[in-house]
Amino acid sequence: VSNAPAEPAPASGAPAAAAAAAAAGSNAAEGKKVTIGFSVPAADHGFMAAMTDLAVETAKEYPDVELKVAEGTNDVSVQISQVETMINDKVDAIVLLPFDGAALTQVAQKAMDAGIPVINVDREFSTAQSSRVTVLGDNYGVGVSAGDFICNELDGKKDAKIGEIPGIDSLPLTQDRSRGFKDALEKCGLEVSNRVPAEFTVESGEKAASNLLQAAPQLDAIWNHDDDQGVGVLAAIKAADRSEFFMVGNGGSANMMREIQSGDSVVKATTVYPAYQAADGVRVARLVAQDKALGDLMDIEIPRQIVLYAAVVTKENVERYLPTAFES
Amino acid sequence: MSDDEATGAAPSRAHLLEMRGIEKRFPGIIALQDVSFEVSAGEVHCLLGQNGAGKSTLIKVLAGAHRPNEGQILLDGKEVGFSSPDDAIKAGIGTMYQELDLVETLTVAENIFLGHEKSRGGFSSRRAEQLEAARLLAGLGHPEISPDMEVGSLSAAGQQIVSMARALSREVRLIIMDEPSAVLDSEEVRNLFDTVRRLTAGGVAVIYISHRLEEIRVIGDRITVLKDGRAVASNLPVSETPNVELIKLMTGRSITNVFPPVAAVAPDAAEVLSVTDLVVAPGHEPISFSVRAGEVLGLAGLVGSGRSEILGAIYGTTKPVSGAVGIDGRKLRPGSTVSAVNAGMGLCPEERKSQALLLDDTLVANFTLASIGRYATAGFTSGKREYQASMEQVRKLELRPADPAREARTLSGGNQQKVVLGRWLSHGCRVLLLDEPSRGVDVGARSEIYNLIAGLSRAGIAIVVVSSELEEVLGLCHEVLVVSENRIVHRAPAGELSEHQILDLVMEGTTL
Amino acid sequence: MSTSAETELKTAPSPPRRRSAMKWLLDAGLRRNMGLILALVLLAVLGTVTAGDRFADSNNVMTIVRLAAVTGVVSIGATFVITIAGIDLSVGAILALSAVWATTLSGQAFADSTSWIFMALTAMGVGAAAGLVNGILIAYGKVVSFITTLAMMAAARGLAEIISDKKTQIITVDGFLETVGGNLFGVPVIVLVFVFVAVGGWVLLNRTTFGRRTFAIGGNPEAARLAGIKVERHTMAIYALAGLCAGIGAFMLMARTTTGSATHGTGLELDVIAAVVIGGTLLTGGRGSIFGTVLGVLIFSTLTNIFTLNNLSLSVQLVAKGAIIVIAVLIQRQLAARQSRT
Amino acid sequence: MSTSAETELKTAPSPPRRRSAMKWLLDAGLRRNMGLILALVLLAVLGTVTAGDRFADSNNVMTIVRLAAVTGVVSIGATFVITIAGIDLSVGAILALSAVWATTLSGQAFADSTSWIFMALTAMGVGAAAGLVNGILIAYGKVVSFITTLAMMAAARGLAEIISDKKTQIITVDGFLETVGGNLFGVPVIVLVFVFVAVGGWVLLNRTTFGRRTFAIGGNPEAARLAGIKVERHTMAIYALAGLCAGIGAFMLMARTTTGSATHGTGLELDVIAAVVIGGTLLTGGRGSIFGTVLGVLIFSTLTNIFTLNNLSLSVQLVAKGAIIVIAVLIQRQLAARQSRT
Ligand SMILES: Nc1ncnc2c1ncn2[C@@H]1O[C@H](COP(=O)(O)OP(=O)(O)OP(=O)(O)O)[C@@H](O)[C@H]1O
Ligand SMILES: Nc1ncnc2c1ncn2[C@@H]1O[C@H](COP(=O)(O)OP(=O)(O)OP(=O)(O)O)[C@@H](O)[C@H]1O
Ligand SMILES: [Mg+2]
Ligand SMILES: [Mg+2]
Repeated sequence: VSNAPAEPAPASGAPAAAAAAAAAGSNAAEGKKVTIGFSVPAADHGFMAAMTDLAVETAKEYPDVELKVAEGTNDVSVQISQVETMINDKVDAIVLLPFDGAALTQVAQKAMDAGIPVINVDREFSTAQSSRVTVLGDNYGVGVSAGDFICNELDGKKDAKIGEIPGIDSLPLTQDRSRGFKDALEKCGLEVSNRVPAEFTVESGEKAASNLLQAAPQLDAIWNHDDDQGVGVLAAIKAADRSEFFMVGNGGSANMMREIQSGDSVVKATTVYPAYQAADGVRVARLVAQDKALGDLMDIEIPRQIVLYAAVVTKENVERYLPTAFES
Repeated sequence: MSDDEATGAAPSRAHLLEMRGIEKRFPGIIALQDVSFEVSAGEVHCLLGQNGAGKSTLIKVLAGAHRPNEGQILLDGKEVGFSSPDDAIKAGIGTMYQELDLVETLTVAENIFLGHEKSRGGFSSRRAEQLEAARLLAGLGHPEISPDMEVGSLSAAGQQIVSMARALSREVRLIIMDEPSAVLDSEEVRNLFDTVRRLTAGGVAVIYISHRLEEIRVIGDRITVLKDGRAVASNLPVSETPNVELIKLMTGRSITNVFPPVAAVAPDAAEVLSVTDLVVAPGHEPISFSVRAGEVLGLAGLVGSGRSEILGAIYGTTKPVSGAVGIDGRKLRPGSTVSAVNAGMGLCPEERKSQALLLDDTLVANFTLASIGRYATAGFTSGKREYQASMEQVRKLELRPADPAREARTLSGGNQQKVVLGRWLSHGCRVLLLDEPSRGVDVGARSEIYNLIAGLSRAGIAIVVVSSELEEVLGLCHEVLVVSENRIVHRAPAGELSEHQILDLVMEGTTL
Repeated sequence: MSTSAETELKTAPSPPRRRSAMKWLLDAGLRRNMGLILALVLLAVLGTVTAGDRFADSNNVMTIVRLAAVTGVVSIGATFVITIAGIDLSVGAILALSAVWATTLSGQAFADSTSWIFMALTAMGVGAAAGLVNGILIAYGKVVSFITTLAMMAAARGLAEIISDKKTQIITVDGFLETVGGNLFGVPVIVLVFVFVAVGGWVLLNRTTFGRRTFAIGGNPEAARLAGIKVERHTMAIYALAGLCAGIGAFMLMARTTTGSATHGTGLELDVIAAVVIGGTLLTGGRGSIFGTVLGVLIFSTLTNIFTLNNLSLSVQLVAKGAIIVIAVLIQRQLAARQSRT
Repeated sequence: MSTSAETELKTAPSPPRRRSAMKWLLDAGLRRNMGLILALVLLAVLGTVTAGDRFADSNNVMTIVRLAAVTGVVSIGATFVITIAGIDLSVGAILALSAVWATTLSGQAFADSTSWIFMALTAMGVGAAAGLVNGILIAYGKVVSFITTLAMMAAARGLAEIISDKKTQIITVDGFLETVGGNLFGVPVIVLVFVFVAVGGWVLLNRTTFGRRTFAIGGNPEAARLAGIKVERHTMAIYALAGLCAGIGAFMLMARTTTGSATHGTGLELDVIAAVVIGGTLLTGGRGSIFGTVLGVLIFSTLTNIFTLNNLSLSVQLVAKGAIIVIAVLIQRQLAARQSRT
């Protein structure tokens, strides 16, 4: 899988496809027909929707892939049954973005035991053996990147007030992000003064931000965990008519990047948490199922874990990232 | 009111209304079969029949509440098709339904004008409604019912008055009254008749349904008798048809003696129920009395005099302020129906639908409600035993239809009353409290219920009967307590009292 | 008690020109809603004690009301539905569908070239239409409201996702954002809309024939039918009204978030029912209080605000919320009991 | 019609030793639930037509039933609650609380050193206790069930988050995973638990005095009270029972996911109520059908399965689900009407 952002890429959709095709060379060639099962949490927010869409589009580019998409669900019990159905169905590989990694571990193991390789995306299983490959965004990493950026911008300012608007607080990925953020801030002697969780949706972002801005009459910086809810956060900031602080986003939606590009927005940066993880998961699944290797590597097998890089997008480099950004 | 208009609109001789060949089927039952019926302007046409004969169904067809399967309705000789109650109302037919058709959460005035609200551009004119409602209620002799009281807080009698006021609030040519007197005492009934006379004098036709034959004598002009969904006699002139014949037509047999002979209480009979210094509610006087085994005690009084409240305090539905209730010398826990039932007390409440019946359940479930434990081993019920026991009750009470698997909802009022009685019969009680046991019950069933009560008394059960029919209290009981304004004003053996005396006592009580 | 209630009223924003109307409204509601008012006052005291000026600040009060506005408007419609002993689980999904429909590219282009009002009208029209479908199925199809609206909840949400392709549709029609998202007489327009809908709903429920019949149908549908009321038609209208309110909520939320999205209104249905029921409207029908509903909505949004001001963790918030709901209702019950005794 | 129903029954797994009991159960339920059975048969036909052997395969049927198991068990409890005209919104949260409580480190250590059964008992105990709190507030505190359980829904979820620190707790007690997560007589233990609870629930509701009193309280609480039934105590017991079922659901879900988490059972309450109501239990009380509830749960899980097998677009699934719910109910109503006419 490629560092897509670095490559020149076509407009939108799944730009990584072309890049991957170029990099992987012969891997793009049609191989044996494979059926890939795909199960994700409910597409109840823009990021997850983009993730699903990109995966589906990616699959369409390969004539040798049939992607079986199960209804998105936040009910682990239902998701388990979907994987069970895929095992019964004897698919060739399963791309699984679990609602709760630990809860889906056992059924993933069952699939592996049945000889079906499982590609674990975004939210990790509790044991590494339960998946053939794990494709992850770097949750801890985005927290660190955002924290470092804020430390830098504030440049040693003491007693700075930092706000944090996480997504669904009970998800491990949220906790990882917050941990990374806290650790990075600690390094420059800062800490989060107000933290109001949202739920990854525009509406919840607006609500959380409205309350947060009220709770903190003066702020220096805000880190918002999700660019989709960020649209709501920005709306709340505008409604409150506040601008004494700057904001860092996460996710890397085209919206936020355009805000950064405009230069007159409170949004100064966003960390990239790629929405094409699942698309990459599908690609990897295809390769695994077809017994192929990653083109540019010596390794004749696919690596066990692929952690995508948590880049920071700022006004300086936004042009490079904008084309690969997802429309939330 | 528009009495004058009504007179003008209806030529006095011709039929105001005619129903021809009406048939109405319910799932599994034919409620009406080829019934023809007619009413002329200015007359009171009485509809008689046993419980379940189809009287309410017939008038519901007329009121547009049921659509007949067969037959036609003619108004002024022109066929009309009522597809909804609205159509009938618009045609000048006002109805007082048997099951009170009021919205308990609305006020009196709101109920009276429901469906024809006084309004300006959609906005209701509450003052106008209240004034008009007060006028109507005063006209009915009840200025004390305030238009902005919630109907749910009124007694059944009060609600019946509101229902009446409501029927009069529209321009009517025909008023249907389905057992209006069931919840009224004699005083109120007289009041009601005054109203009826005023209406008929103005040319309005009245269809009157009642199980009390003496009322028919007072107010009726012609009689139509229904039996098992058919009209067995039509347009009998009231003055020329003796009661015996009516009863024969209704029931198919003759009932001469309504009240069974009252067996004397054994002189050594033990005291079963004892009520000592019971203060029912704050501000009430303490009440004391006792009932011996086999004794029937009657509580006579006007509607609203507080008899039901006394029963409630004895049974534990409300917690008395102070005082004690004992059965066989053992004291009951105040305010606990469980304690009362366990000690062998049973209550047939006055509102059988809302307080006693499981309308959507079978008769079996209704019969065994209080005694379900008896048909169970280690908590597991035996359907067979329950069914057999219920079948026995069905036979004993002569229920119609005689099917224990039927839903209580589909039974006629009188039969429902028997079911409630049957619940306590199958439970087996030491003390039975009966609140208006014959309300809405037909002549035949009534004498059956009286026989049942007499039988229970002979079997040594202590019985307390609350009734607004003085005849019933006197004919059924050994002893009578006269209640007025929450006080016991007199106690005497039934044999030493007459209806007049009781009425005088009651009146005295109210003026005190 | 009445004095403390008045204190609270001063903090609550009310447009000056409506003073007398508000007074009238309150007089009617005060007695019945004493418990809720007391609960709100206690919350206000709690807020002031724990967060001081940050709570009592007029900006903060406006924030509370602004956050209450969308739920509030939808709850007004739901009050009617619950008063006739129905339930509407689909309001959140209908809101999403309305918002998405009103913010499609073509819709926005049309609004841009004509007037922003068409976006608002679209949202309201879609909401009312979806509500009408509910109403027809419930009133004439005789499918119980719980099931019908549960089905609509799934279907409308799915349709919203299909229309929006699950993308957040950003609103670019400046006229809309400036007008609906802006202020009028120093008060946010969405707050004014809330007040308008609440007052309108109150008048409709308590001062019109329509309202009277609503109570009647809720109290005893058979009696209502026998009184000649067209119960089916009325029921249908009420669900359409609830849909309309969801549509109004949609354009308010569009203004608040500057977007239309299929995720809008997620979980709104329970918030709405909770506010209505806390407000004293009986789930069994026949009794409904618009004033109570407004108080219910304000209580919930004040609660969230106080929690946030105090930087409480979400988990603690949940536990506290549970406890406070029960306590509020117990207070309300106690007071009601005492009143009926005196 | 009865023949097609029987065909369906053969596909449904039933432990051989219960054959006659099942038959008895079905006879009673068959008549009343004809519409639901028909809907399920139609779904089965749809599944077979669209997905062929992959649907009719016994493994797949087992997957459907396994999916139905947790919701099913919780729905049995909810059937009792709804039969007495109550509602329980807190079952999902209670399930989470029970699961989290039973999987704490210390709890697991204790279970490891003694027996896995203590984990199951803890889950059931916590569930029953939480249900009991609901019951006390509703029966003796006279707070309406909607509000009480809404409050419990927030509080139990919050408590679960606090206990688990929002971490998913992984179960390491092998005895538990092997026993509850394993098979018995070739059937998954959780399916057996579901069957056991369903049969037990059916007997309790239809063949015991407890069940009789439940119907009576639902049908007419005043009449029940006047007949000497301890309405308060019974009501309390029923909510405790619903909590207990949530606790049983908790350890089933624990076995299914090998975890305890505060997010378990999110949104379960609506699924449960939907299954119960589709199954013919009236929200107004007095009528309840365990058999109908089981069918309702199976219909929903079959639907999910067919969607998964057919690779439908996610949003289309939602729309289809809405339509199918309404159609199922309309079929049921039509058949019921026809039956009562003959
Ligand atoms: N909605 C209904 N569904 C089924 N059966 C009904 C229904 N309404 C009435 N019936 C049946 O129709 C028959 C006639 O009932 P109806 O109420 O007209 O009797 P009634 O003469 O008014 O008796 P009562 O004097 O007790 O009021 C009864 O057998 C009753 O069980
Ligand atoms: N018509 C009425 N108007 C006003 N209040 C009434 C009326 N009827 C009853 N009440 C109230 O109810 C109380 C007692 O009613 P209760 O039902 O116990 O009397 P009752 O003698 O059994 O009469 P009923 O025959 O109506 O049941 C009275 O003290 C009175 O306050
Ligand atoms: Mg009748
Ligand atoms: Mg009485």
